[in-house]
Amino acid sequence: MDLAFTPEEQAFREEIRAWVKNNLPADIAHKVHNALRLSRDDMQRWAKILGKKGWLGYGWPKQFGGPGWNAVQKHLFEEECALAGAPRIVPFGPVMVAPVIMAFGNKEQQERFLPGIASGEVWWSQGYSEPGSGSDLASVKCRAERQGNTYLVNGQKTWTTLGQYGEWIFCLVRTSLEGKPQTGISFLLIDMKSPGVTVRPIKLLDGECEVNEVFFDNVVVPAENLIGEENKGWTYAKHLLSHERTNIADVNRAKRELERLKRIAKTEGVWDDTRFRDEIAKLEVDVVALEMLVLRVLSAEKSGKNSLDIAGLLKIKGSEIQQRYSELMMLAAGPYSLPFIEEAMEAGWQGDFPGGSWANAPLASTYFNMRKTTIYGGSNEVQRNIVAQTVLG
Amino acid sequence: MDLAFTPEEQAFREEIRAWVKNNLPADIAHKVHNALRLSRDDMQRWAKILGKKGWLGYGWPKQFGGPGWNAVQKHLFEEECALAGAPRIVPFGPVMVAPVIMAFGNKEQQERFLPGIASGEVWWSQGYSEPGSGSDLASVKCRAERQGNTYLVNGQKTWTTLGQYGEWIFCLVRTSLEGKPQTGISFLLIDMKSPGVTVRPIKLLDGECEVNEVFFDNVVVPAENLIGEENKGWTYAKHLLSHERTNIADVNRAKRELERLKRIAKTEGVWDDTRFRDEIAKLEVDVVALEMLVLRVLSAEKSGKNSLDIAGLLKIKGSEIQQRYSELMMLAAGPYSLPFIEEAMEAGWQGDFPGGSWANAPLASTYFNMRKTTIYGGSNEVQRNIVAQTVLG
Amino acid sequence: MDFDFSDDQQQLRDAVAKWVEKGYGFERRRAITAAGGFSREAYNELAELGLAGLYVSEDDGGLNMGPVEAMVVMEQLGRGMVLEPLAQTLVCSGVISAYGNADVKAAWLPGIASGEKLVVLAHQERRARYRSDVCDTVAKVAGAGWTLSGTKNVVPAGDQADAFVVPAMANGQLSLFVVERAAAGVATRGYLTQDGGRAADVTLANSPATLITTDGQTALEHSIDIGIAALCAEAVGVMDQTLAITVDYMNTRKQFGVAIATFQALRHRVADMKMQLELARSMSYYASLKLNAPADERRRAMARAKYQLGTSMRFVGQQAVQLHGGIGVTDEYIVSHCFKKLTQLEITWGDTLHQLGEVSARMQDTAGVFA
Amino acid sequence: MDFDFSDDQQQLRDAVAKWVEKGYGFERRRAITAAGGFSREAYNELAELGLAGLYVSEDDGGLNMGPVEAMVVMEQLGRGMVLEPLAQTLVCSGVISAYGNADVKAAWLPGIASGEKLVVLAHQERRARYRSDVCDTVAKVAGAGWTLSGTKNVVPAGDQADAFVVPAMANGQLSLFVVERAAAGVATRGYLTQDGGRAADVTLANSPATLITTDGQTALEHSIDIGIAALCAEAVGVMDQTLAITVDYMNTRKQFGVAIATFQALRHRVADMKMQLELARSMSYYASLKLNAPADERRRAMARAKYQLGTSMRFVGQQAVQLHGGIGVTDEYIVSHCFKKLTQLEITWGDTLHQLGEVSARMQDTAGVFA
Repeated sequence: MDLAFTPEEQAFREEIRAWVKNNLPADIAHKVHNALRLSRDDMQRWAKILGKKGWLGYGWPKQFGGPGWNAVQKHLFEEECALAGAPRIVPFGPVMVAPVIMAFGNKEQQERFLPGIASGEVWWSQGYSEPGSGSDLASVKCRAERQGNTYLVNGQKTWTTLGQYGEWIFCLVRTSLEGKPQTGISFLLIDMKSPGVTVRPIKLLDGECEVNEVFFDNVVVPAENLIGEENKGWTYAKHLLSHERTNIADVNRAKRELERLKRIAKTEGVWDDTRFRDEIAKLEVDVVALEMLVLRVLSAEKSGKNSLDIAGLLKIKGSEIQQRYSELMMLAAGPYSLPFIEEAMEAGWQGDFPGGSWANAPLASTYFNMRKTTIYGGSNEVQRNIVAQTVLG
Repeated sequence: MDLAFTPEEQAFREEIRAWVKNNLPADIAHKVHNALRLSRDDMQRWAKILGKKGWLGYGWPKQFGGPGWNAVQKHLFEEECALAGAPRIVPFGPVMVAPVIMAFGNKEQQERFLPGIASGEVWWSQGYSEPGSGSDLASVKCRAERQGNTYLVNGQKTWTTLGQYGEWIFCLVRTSLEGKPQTGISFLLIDMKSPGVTVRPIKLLDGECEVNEVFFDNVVVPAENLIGEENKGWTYAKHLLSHERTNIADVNRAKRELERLKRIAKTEGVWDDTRFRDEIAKLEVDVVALEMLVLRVLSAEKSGKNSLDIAGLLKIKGSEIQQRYSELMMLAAGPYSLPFIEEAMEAGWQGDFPGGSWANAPLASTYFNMRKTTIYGGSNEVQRNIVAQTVLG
Repeated sequence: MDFDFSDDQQQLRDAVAKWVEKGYGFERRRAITAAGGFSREAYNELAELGLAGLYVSEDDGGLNMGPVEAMVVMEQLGRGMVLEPLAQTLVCSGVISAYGNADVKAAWLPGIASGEKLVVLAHQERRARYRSDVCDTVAKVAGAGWTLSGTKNVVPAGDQADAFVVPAMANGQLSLFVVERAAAGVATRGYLTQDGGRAADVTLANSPATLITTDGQTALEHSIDIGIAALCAEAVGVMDQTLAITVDYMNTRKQFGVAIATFQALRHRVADMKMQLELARSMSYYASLKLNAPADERRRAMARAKYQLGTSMRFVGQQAVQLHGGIGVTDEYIVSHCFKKLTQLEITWGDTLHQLGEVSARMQDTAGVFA
Repeated sequence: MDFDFSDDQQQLRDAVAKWVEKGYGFERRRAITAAGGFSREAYNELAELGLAGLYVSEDDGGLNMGPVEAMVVMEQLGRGMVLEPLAQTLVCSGVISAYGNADVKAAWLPGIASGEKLVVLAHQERRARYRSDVCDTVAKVAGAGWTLSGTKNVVPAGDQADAFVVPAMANGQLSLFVVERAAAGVATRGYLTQDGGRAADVTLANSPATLITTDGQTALEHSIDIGIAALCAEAVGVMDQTLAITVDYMNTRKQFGVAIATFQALRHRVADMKMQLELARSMSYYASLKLNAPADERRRAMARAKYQLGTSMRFVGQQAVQLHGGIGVTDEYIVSHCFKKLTQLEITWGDTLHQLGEVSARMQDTAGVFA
């Protein structure tokens, strides 16, 4: 038992750190460090830089052109990127659909789709949720009817994150109405430029459009875009969801944001206030405890000895921490978090934010936005159901 | 709308205050103010003093010899008693069984039982819970078989508070196995000196014996001790439980204990510690908010205009506050709450408690004991079910 | 001790409730936000109901009512999440009535009561955070009057108001003044606030001002307490509405084939929301009924009340969004607006941690509703 | 980075677990409490397993093991809620090993390792609460040695131990000494503690003492940190057992015709208990793995760990009782003993609010497991 990383792991971390330092555009890091608005271009610019290095698919095995890193290496990569202020990798291509294509797609599909994902050229979206489905994912209604060599798709997806930028979308579609709801679902890749696809952004409570509704109106999809077998899509989707992903805890981002919270507290004059400072101290313990929990999972993955079935705990605690730091940042600024000046959330805004600190501009919006974290990806209520099941049976 | 009590109410309060000051024995008040052990004699001494004044049955209507006070007057009486350090009135006689006898007993029963209750001469116990019944009160198994002019009672009751002192016990017994569980229950008064009645004290986690198991082994009970009709006992019990009783919140005791917490905090040197003091401040707001909630209910009862169906909220908040002040008292003393010296919980103990403050002796025990408050009287989980039912349907 | 409302109070409530329901729907509110967060027309409608003169004497054209009536009104405005700052009118008319001399009263109260003049408190300064005794705005004697110089931030409807009540240091003493927005040297820069309403930064450069009182600390604390009592009632209205919306949603929305109102864990959450609402309502009563108490007692009561309200608002707002799930974070659906309103109200007049400090500093040996 | 246990560590764990299961059942524990809260016989059994010498060098007859082994052992002792204070042995052998000169080591370590000598830390003073730098006990030079005068409270097994490690002020500087219980002027008064164990007040009146170190502040803080790391592991053992007992009960106990484990609100409570347990276990690892870090880093880590453990213990203990209902508050059933043990552990070495203060005072710009 040893807390320290091995010399090899330490050297790996240094390599990543140096590379990120040299390659992460400063303007992007500035935005990330201050929660300013990221454009599509910002996100894709960074994706392509990573892609060129071969690290966009940082979780990929070597056989598909990935670096073949183990769990600890992946964690170190994520940590160095996060602490340096890199944007989160948009996961729908490299982290979500790619592993499904690798595991269940045929050779043609792999050759056709993986390169564009690995390079960051093609923007993928996710089409799982539907209106009313919520935590009940198997209630898929979006219909795909086989007609010769094509599927005719009709229906709607929703909560499609960044779908307004999407070029391709992977969807769970209903190909059969027989048997249990889970048995008639297929996994289909759809070109979003196809006639009949409409994307409608949903404005969220912070004024931003981060998610979308995607409508399919008699969309013709070549049957060769079906992954694996018809009606087996639920299995593939579960495979994807069941991946032990410590990144769900987002502890690296939490560490960066804790630093930012302390900066804000100093600027706002509450760093030396016992009451406010105590709240930061509690959060600091939370972050360290979560990090230890993550490291325990990584160690178990690395050694393969003691698997830890605590993904639910990571999701719950990680999301609560995200909400809490965003709340404390807003409260640190207090009345100076109340102005809602949308243009002040753009980097390089030349105006004078009330009170003089433009860093306060996005604080309330971020707090509002973070309420999603206990809802999406399996709400924390669903996660508690799962945890209870493992403990109580 | 007016926060202040009317001049009449204020005068009433003064009258009670003066009387309590002159009649509450100082040795008893000392014990109550310091959570020292109260003997049977202490409790009954105070009951008889109240009984002589006609105030033991302070909630009774005039026709049965009570003072006929309204809800506000009852509250003021309770408050003055609590703040002066009077022991809580043992409720089983005057507060619990007496109203049932008044409402459903016959004239003979009323004449036979009420005087002994009103005077404090006869100690009553409650026989509702059974092993395994918990929150499911209707699952009564204790059997009473009618045999001519008597009932033959066999079975067991448990959690009988102060049953070791009891002379009479009112019981829910099963007189029929037919129909729904609720329909075969009767309300029976049993002389605890009857052959076949055995009381076994249950030692609780604080080392005290506050509750008991009561066993009935072929106990012969005259049929004239049946209240109301056979198999209608559930109705009578529900009548009793459904009484809007703001006293369940115990806010007056909470006010007294908040004062005591502040005294302890001063002695222990944490009154000027920002962190600890903040915890007291939060509790102070809780107590004031609960008191306002209680006053709102009283006002509604007095005017009869807006009935407030929030007994569940009073129970939940009241019990949480009791647990919290006991917890903070223990934490104030910190390491000096750890010695468990039973004899130090007796008034007049001549020993030297570790650290020199005998007031610390009962703190941990009280904290442990208070865990019961969110369990008994309908657990807080059951209370939340009830509140949710009123809000959500 | 009596918490029943009089017939007059009930009529007042019904009149305001009717206006909110018929005159201030979600769509109108949304349009006002889109147009900048403040509608003089809507404010005038409030004035037509007499509400702007609630704290103004009958001689000056007002209703001469008290804190309980203000509570009744603010709760209803909270239900509609009305953006126009009537609470500011209560604060400024209250402080001018209590501390202004006859001339000041005559100059401002009739206009306030009629709605012709909107006067708001401009007190927030950068260095002060929530402290009422930190003020960098300076007042100088200028002939028979005064001029003020300084900057006030996040002033409600600051670029729409007709005048400001402004704390400033005069000869080293905090004093309270009235400054007209049209006066020389006054500049405003307006913006939306997080709740969809409007505020502005107000800069004064040797701007002519009229003195209300040199006992500014007393008057400013009193102003804030009037604001807190009004806010508590408003918050109860918002929360009441928020819980009702959530309950409706839970009884409609299905997951796994049943209404989500059937899940026990969520039911208990609703029970906890109800708890917070009723504690908050109790403390709103308490605040209004203590508003005319002696300053010390009043200050202690307001800190306690705002602490409870802040705690309740945060819980109710966050849980309402959570129980709605995805739709709870959309702009389209009303509950996110409730949440944002509650968030802004928690921060207004000092957040919950600040109030805790106030309660802590004011604790005495005994405590209770009457102590 | 590796959290797997070595084969040796697993063997150690199994040996201790076996002793706890077979040798320290609930009934024996109850009997020990009834007999005063401490059994020298049971302590000797621990010593026979080598545990008393865990931190003692092999030359002095010990196992020369480290914090991870101590953690493994303490967690198992926690599962059995063992009353005999092995943690005190770790603290005192640790501090004597680290700060004592050759004579002091030779005088005490072999006896500690064999179990012949039980040495405990006597540091709690009335004026100090949880502060390590407040000490009214005074050391005076007496010939070639020292004498100590003062009173220490709540010393674990204080009237059963053979000697004490005692902080005292020597020439104005906090220093650490060893005092034998049999020495002149030593008086003890023993009593039960809330967890069923034993403690005593120890009074020293010009009692002969041997100096360990004049750098007492450093050594005392180190002692406390050894104690905290051990306590964290012990607490994880207690909580693990507490949760298991609760889960068993919930799957057995029926209400309204079904096992109470089926109620969603209670299931979520169990999920929250599991969360607290796993966070606690993580921070127990952290504490043990940081115990040999530089003093600043170690102190920060222990404060964080104890804060988490305190939070977890309170929640797990209280909820375990609550989920048991009535039977949870009886002396007869084990869960109330778990709860009391967790309560005492939370208070030991500084409660949760105290640790929060320590964390707050030690915050830096960046934070994480390695910072």
